[in-house]
Amino acid sequence: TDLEVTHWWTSGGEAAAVAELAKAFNATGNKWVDGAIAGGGDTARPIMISRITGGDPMGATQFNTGRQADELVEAGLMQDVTEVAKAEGWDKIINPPSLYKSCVKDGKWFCVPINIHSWQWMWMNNGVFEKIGKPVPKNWNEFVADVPDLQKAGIIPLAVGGQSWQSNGLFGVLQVALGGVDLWKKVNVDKDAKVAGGPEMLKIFKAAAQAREWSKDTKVQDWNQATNLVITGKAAAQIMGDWAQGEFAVAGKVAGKDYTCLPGLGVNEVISTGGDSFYFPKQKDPEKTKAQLVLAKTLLDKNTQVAFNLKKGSLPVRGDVDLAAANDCMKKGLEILKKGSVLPDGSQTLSPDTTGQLQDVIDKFWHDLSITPEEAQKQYAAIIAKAD
Amino acid sequence: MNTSVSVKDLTLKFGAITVLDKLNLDIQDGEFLVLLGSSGCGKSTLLNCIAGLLEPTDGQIFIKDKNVTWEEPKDRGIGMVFQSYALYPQMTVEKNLSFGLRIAGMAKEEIDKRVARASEILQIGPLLQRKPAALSGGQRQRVAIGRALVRDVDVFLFDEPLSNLDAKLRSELRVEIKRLHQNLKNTMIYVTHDQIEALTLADRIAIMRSGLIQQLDDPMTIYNEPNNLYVAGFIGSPAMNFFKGEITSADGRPAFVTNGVTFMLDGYRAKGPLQPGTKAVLGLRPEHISVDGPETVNTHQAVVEIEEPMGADNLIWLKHAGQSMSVRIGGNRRYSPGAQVKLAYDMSLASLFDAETELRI
Amino acid sequence: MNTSVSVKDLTLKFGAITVLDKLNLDIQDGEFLVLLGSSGCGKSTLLNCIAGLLEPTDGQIFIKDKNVTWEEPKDRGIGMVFQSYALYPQMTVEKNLSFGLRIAGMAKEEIDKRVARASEILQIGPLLQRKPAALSGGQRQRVAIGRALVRDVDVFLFDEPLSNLDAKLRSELRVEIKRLHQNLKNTMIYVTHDQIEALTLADRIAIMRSGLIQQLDDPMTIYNEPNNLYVAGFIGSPAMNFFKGEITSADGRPAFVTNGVTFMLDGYRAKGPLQPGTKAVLGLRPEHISVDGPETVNTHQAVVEIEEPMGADNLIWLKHAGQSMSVRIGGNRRYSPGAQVKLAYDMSLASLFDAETELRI
Amino acid sequence: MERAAPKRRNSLFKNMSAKIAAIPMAFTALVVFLGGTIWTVVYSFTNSKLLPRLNFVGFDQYARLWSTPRWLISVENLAIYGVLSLIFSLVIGFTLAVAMDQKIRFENTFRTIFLYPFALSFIVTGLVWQWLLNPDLGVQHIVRSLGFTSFTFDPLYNADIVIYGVLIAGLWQGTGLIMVIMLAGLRGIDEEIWRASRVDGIPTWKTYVFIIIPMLRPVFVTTLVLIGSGIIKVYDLIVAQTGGGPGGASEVPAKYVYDLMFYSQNLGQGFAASSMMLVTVIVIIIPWAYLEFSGKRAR
Amino acid sequence: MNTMVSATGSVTSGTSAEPRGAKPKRVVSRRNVIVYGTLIVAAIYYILPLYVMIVTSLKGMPEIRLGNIFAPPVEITFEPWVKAWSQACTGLNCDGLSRGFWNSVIITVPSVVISIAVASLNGYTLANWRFKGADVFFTILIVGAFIPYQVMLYPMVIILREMGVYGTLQGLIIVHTVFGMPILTLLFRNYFAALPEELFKAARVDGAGFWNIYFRIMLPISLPIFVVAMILQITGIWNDFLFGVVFTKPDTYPMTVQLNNIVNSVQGVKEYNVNMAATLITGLVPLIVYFVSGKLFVRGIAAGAVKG
Ligand SMILES: Nc1ncnc2c1ncn2[C@@H]1O[C@H](COP(=O)(O)OP(=O)(O)OP(=O)(O)O)[C@@H](O)[C@H]1O
Ligand SMILES: Nc1ncnc2c1ncn2[C@@H]1O[C@H](COP(=O)(O)OP(=O)(O)OP(=O)(O)O)[C@@H](O)[C@H]1O
Ligand SMILES: [Mg+2]
Ligand SMILES: [Mg+2]
Repeated sequence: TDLEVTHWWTSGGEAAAVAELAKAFNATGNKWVDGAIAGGGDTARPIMISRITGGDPMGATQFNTGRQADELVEAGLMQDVTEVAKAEGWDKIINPPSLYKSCVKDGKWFCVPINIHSWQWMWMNNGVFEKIGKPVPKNWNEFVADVPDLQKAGIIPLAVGGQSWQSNGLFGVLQVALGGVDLWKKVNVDKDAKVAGGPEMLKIFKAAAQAREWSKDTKVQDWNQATNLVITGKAAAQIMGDWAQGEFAVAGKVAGKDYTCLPGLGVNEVISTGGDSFYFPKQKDPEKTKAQLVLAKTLLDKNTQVAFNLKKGSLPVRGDVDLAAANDCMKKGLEILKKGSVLPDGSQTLSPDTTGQLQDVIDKFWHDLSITPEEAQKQYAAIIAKAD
Repeated sequence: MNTSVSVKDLTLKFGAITVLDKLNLDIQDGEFLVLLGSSGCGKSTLLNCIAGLLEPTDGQIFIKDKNVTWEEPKDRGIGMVFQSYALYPQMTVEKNLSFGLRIAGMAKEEIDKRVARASEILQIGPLLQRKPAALSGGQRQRVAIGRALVRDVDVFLFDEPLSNLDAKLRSELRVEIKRLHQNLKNTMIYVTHDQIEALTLADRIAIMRSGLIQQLDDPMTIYNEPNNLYVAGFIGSPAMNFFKGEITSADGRPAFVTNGVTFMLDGYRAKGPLQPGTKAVLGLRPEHISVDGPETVNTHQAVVEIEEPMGADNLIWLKHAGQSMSVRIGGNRRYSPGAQVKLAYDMSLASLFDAETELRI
Repeated sequence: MNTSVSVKDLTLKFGAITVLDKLNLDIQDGEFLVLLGSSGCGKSTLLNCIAGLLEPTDGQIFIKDKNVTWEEPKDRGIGMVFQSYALYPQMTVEKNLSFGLRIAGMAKEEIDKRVARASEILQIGPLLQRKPAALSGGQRQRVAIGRALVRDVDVFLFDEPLSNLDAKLRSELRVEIKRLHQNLKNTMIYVTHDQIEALTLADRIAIMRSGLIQQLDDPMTIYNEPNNLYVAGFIGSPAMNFFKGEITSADGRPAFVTNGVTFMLDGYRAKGPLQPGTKAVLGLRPEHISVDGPETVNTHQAVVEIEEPMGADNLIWLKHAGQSMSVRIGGNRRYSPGAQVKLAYDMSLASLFDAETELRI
Repeated sequence: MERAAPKRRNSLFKNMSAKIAAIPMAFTALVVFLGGTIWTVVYSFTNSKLLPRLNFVGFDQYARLWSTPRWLISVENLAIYGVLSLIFSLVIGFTLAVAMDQKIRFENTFRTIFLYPFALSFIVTGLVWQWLLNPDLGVQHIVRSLGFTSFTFDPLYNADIVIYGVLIAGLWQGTGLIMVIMLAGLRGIDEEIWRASRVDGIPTWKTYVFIIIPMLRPVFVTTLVLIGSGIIKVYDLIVAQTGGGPGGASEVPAKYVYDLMFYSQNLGQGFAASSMMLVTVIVIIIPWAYLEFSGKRAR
Repeated sequence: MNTMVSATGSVTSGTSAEPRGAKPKRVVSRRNVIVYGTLIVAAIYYILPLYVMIVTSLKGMPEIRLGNIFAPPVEITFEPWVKAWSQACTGLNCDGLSRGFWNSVIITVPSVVISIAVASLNGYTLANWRFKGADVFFTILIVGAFIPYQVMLYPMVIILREMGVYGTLQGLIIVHTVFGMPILTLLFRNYFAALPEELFKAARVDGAGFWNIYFRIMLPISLPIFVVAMILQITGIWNDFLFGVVFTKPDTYPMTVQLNNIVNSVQGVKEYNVNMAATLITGLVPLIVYFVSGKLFVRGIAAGAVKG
C-alpha cells in the first residue's frame, strides 16, 4: 500500500536518513511516498496541520516530539497505535521513558518517537585553532579565552544563522551549560518567573550578549550555511543541535580529527531529549490504516533505528541497540544518555505559543545590539510568568 | 385606422427622480411619430419603455391592442435602431441582420429570404460579407435599419439614428428614411433633438419637455401655431423673435405694445377675445418679417447690427424695440452693419402668448 | 493693410503621406479667414503649422512680417481655441484664464486686469470661480476663447470650436464670435467643415481639398460662382443639382442638353465663349428654381417625389431629366408626392462646368 | 384593450439567468469573504490554540496583541513600507511612464524590461534580491572588490534599514505594472490639452504637475487599489528575503498572523491580529469604495 | 533680424539664414539626455537581477565561489540547468523541477480558464444586469481584494473541507477562482461598462437572453481584457506557492513548491547556480507569456484599468 509521509528533512544528511526509513518500509511490501517540504518545521507544519484538519490527511507525518500535535490528537484526528505499542512492548524499550510520555494520552499511543536530538552541542573546526596556534578548547571558558585571537585572525568566533530559532536554541544551551540543569528546570518546567528574572539568569543574558557580538559577521540565514562556515574555517565554532553532525559527515570530515564536539559546552554534560516523532492521521481506507501500523512498527525496528540514526546524526530511542559504527561525537552522546543525564526538550515543556514568544524576545535581543541584557531579561521573565 | 402603440399613464422614476410623469400617447397604425425635445427631457426613456428595455414604475403600454407592459422586448413586435447603431462589431453584415432570427431558431431558408429582402430594400447587397468596421456611417445606418427590418415587426423605434453623422449625410439619409416609410407603411417612432429632422419626417410631432408632452400635432401646426412659449421658442432656426409687452387697443383695434413700439394685431387669429391690459409675449419668425418691402399697418424702422450670409439666405440681426431680433431675407440681398431698414410684419403668421401661463392666446 | 499671416510654399509630410503640398496663403490684418473642407483634408494640420504645434517639412510662415517658422508657439503672438476646448479640468475658470500668464511671470495686477477685461467681453464674470465640469458647452467655449483673449495676441486660431455643440447653441455662438471679431478686429483663422459657419463668419473662405486650396474668395463669390465642380458641390445645403450633358446651340443661342431636355443658357455669364459640343455639367441651386411661377424661356414639367417641410422652407424632391433634383420653396406651399409642377430657372444664377477639367466655364 | 393586464412577474424570478450566473460571486462574497471574516472575528474572542474552539475570553487576545512588541513593530513596518512603497511606486511609475511617453525609440524594449519582474513571484523576487544584497556576494562585495573597502551596503543584515532593502525588491517587482497603467492613462489624455499648454507657453514639467496629474485621477485610483492591496498582503517577499529578520526588524502583520496561527499554534491570537487588519482595511476601503464605485456609475 | 523681409515680396528665394522648414535639432539635446538617462538607469535596475540570475546559472560552483556575481561566466556550463530541471533533490525525490512542471500546467490551465470565466461573467452581470444587491456583492469583493491570503487560509480550509473538495484539483481551482475574483471582476466590470450600452439593448431587442448576449455578443469583443486577465492569472497562479502547498499533495505539487524545496534544501554549500537556474526555469512560463503578449497587455490595461 502506498503511504504518503510528510516531513521537513531535506538537507543532505537528513535526506540520506529518510532514505533508510523508506527502504525499510518498502521492504515490508508497502510503498513510501515521500512528501518532503523544505524550509524547516515552520514552513512544513502549517501545511501538515491544514491537510489534516482539511480532511485530506497524509499517511504519516513528522512532528517534533512534544506538544505540537496535542490538539490534533484530542480532536480525534490521529490513529491510535496502541495495538502495535503493546505488541512490541515499546514502553520497555524506549529510553529514556520521558520520550514517549508525549505520545501517550489516556493510556493510548498516538505516535512513535524515532530519534533523540539534543541541542546541547558546540561544534568547532580543529584547523582554525591550529592556525592561531592554540589547542582546541575543551569547554566554553577556554573558548571565550581564544576569542580575541580568533578575531585577530579574521575568523568569526561563533557562527549563528539569521533564523530566529537558531539564536533561541543557542540561548537555551547557554542556559543549561552555564546556569545548570536546576536553573533550566525552574524556568522551563516550573515556569518560575522569579528565577527567570533573577541574577542567575542575568548571567546567562550577559554571556549571550557577549556571544552576539562575536557572531555578528555571520551573514547567512540557514543553519547549515552557518555550519558550512565552520566546516570551511571561516568561523571557528557553532552552537547547534546534533543534526549539524550530518553536514560535517556529508563534507567528509571526521569527528575528533577535523572537528570537535562539546556536549553541554563541555561544562554541563547533558543531553536534551528533543527529537522527532511520527504521527498517523486517521485514514478512511482500512488498507492504509494497516500500512500505518506496519510503518509504526518499522520505525522502531532495531535495524531501522541504527541505519537511520547513523545517517541523521541523532541518537536512537532504543537503549538496546548497538551503535558500533557510531562516530566519536555520537558515542559521547550515547554515553551521557546511558548515564541518564537527560533533560526534556523545550518543546516538551513549553507550548508552541510560549516558545514563539520567547523566541521573539531572544531573536530581537540577539540582533539588536542596543538592547541590554537587563531589558531582555525583563521581557523574558514576563513571558515565563504567563506561560502555559 | 387603429392605434398601433398606446401609452397609458406611463410613469417612470429613477430613484427619486421622476423622468416620465403619467404620460399618455396614442400612435396610429402606419404613422410616423417624432418625439422631439431637448437633451435629457426623457425621450430615450420613453422609447426604451415602449421597447421593453426599461420597466415602467407605473402605467401600461399597448402595442397592437395587446398589453405588453410586462413582455420581453423580443415579444413586442418592435424593431429598434440606435444612435450609435450598435452593430455587433464581430459579425458580418449578414450575421448582424440574421442574429435575432437565428436566436429565435428560424429556418435557414426563411432567414435567407428575409435578409435578401431587407438588403434589397436598403441596397446593402454588396456589403453583406463585410464587418461593420469596414462600412461608412451611412452604410452602418442602413444595416442598423435592416436589423429591424428582417424581424418583420409592426413598429420601428429610432433613437436619434442620424445624430452621429455629418450634416451632408444626415440630409441624405433623412430622405431615405422618409422613402422607407412611404414604402413600408409601418408605424415608426423616431426620437431626435434635431428639429429639421422632426419637421421633415413626421406625420405628427410630440414635443417633450421634462417628461411631459407639450404639444402633439402635425409639423405645420406646430411650426405655425405653437401651443405655448416653449414650443414656439424650441421650433424654428433661427429662433422666433419674442417681444414682451402688453395687449392694448389702438384706434379700437387690438394691438400690442412693447417698449413704446406698437404692433397692430390686424389679421392675428386669436383663440379668444384679446383682453387689453393682458401681459403678453409676441412671437415673430425671422422669415415672416419683410424688409424694405411694401408698407403695411405695421411698418417700423430698425438698424442692422450684424449680417450672417448663409448662401441661399441672408440673416440680419437688428436692434428693434430695445432688443435684438433676426430677420431672414434672400441670399442675394445684402445689408452692412449700421444700415437703416424698414420692417413690415404679417400678423396672420405671428403668435401671441399669455406672459403668465405661457399659453397661446 | 498689411498681411498678418503669410504662409509660403508650406509642405508637410507625415512619413510618406504628403498632407500639405507647397501651400501658399496670405491673410490680411484684421481679416476673418475660414478654412473649409471635408474631414481629413489638412485644415487642422495647416492651422497647427501656423501655431507652431507641428513642424513643417518645408516652407516658411510669417506672422506680422516676422519669420516665425522656428519659433515656439508661445512666441508667435497667437492664441488658439480647440475643438474639445482643452480647458484644464481641475482649475477654475479664472485659473484657466490666468495660468499661462502666471507661468510667464506677469504681475498680479496686470493679470487681474486682463482676466477682468476678457471676462467682461465674454460675459463670464459670474463663472470665474467654477470648474469647467460645471459649465455648459457654450460657456466652456467662451472660456476657451477667453484663454486666447487674455494673451493679447495678434492672431486667433480656431479649430472647429463649435463642432461639439448642438445646433441651437452653435447658431448662437456663431453670432457671438462674429460680434467678437467686429469688436476686437483681430486677425482670425477659423477651421470648420460646417459651411453655414463658413458662410456666415468669413470675410474670405479658403476651400481646401486634400492639402490644396481650391478657391479663396469671399463667401458670396464662392456660393454664387464656384470655381469648380468640387466647390460647387461642397457648398450649399441642400446641395446644388447637377446635370451632365453637352453644350449645344438652339435657335442660334447657347443651350445645354441633358437626357433630351434642353436648358437655354440665356443670361449665363460665361467666362469665355461657349463651344457647342463641349461635354459640360450644369449646376442649379434648389433655391434658384421657381415652381409654378411665371413662365420663362426655361420652363419644364416635373413630378414631385417627396416633400420635406422644414418649417420656414419646404424642400421638394422631383424627378427631372431622368434624375432626382431638389427645389426649395416657401414653407407654406405644400405639394404632395405625385403632383405635377412647372419649373423655371434663372440662368444668371446657374453654374456651368467643363465635364473634363471640372472648371467653371 | 380593456383586457386585464398580465401580472407583473415576480421580481424574484426576473433576470433569473443573471442571478444564477451571480451565484459564484455571491458565494465568494458572502460565504468566503464575509463569512470568513465574521468567522475570524468571532474566533478572535476565543483562546483557540491549534484548532478553533469556542472558548470565549473576551478581549484578552486584543490586549495581548497590542502589548506584544513584535506586533507593534509589524504595524510600524507596514506603515513605513506602505507609505514609502506608495510614494515610490507612484513616483517611479509615473516618471518612467512620462519618459516612455516622449516618443522614444525602443519603447517596446524598455517596456518589456520594466514589466518583466511582474511576471516573477515574490518568492523569486525575494531570493534574487537576497543574493544581490548579500554583502558577501552582491553589491557590497563588488564595490569593495573595486577598491572601496569601507563601502557598506547590507540592508538585509542591518535592523535599522532592513525594511528599505525589502522596499528595493518590492519596487523592482511592482513598479512596471504601475508604469504601464500610468502610460495607458497618459496616452488617453486629449492631445489638445498638450497643444493648449504649449500655446500658453507652459513648460513641459509644469504641464505634467499642474494639468496632467490632476487629470489622471481615475488612473491613480486604479493604481492605488493595486498598490494598496499589495502592501497589505506583503508576506511572501519578507519570508523569502529576510524571514522577518534580523531580529524581527522586518516583521509585517500578515506574517505575524501566519506565524501565530501556525507556528505558535495560537489561533485566537492570529485571528485577533487578522481582525485588526480587516478592521483597518474596512475602515479605509468601504467609504472609499462606496464613493468610487457606486452611484456615479449608475445607469 | 534687421533686414525685415516684406512678406509678400521676394521671400521665396529665402537666404540660408532665413528659417525654413523644420527647425534643426541636435541629437544630444538636454531633453534627450534626461529622458534616455532616466530610462537607461532604470533599465539597469530592472535588468540587473535577471542578468545576475542568468550569468550565475551558467557558471560552475568553483567560479561562483571566487566571487564576482556580475562577471560573465568564464566557462559556460549548462550543468546547473540540467540539474535544476531533472536532478535536484528534495527529500528522496531527485527529479528536479520536471515533476512540478506538468503539475503546474495541470493546475494552471483549468484554474485560469475557470477563474476568468467566472470573473468575466461577474463583470458582465454587474455591468449589464444590475439587480438588487449586486453592488453589495461587488463592494465586498473589492474589500476582499485587500485581505491577505494568509488570513483567509483557515476559513478556506474549513469551507473546502465542508464541500468535500479539500486536496483535490477542484478545490485548488476554487481557491484560485475565489482569490482572483476581486481584481478580475473589477477589470471586467469596467470593461463591459465602457462598452456602448446600446449594443446590449440591441441584442435584447433581437431576442437574445442573458447567455446568448454573453457568449455571442460580449465575449467576442472582449479580447483585450481577456488577455489582461489571462496574463494576470497565469502569472498569479503559476507563481502561487501558498495555495499550491496547502491545497495539494506531494505528487501534485506545482513547480513553485519544488522550487522552494530545491532552493531551501541546502546540501552543504548553497548551489547558487542550480538555484538560479531553477528560479529561471520556474519563471519561464510567465516570462514568455509577457514577452509574447506585452503589446496586447498594454492595450487591455488601457481598456480595463484606466476608466475607473
Ligand atoms: N439610469 C438612470 N438613473 C438616473 N437617472 C437617469 C437614468 N437614465 C436617465 N436618467 C435621467 O433621465 C432623464 C431623461 O433621460 P433620457 O436619456 O430619456 O433623455 P433624452 O431625452 O433621451 O436625452 P438625449 O437627447 O440627451 O438622449 C435625464 O435627466 C437623465 O439624467
Ligand atoms: N500624426 C499623423 N500621422 C500621420 N498622418 C496624419 C497625422 N495627423 C494627421 N494625419 C493625416 O493628415 C491628413 C490631414 O489631417 P487633418 O487633421 O489636418 O485633417 P482635418 O482637415 O483637420 O480633418 P477634420 O475635419 O477631421 O479635423 C489626414 O488624412 C490625416 O489622416
Ligand atoms: Mg436619448
Ligand atoms: Mg481637424
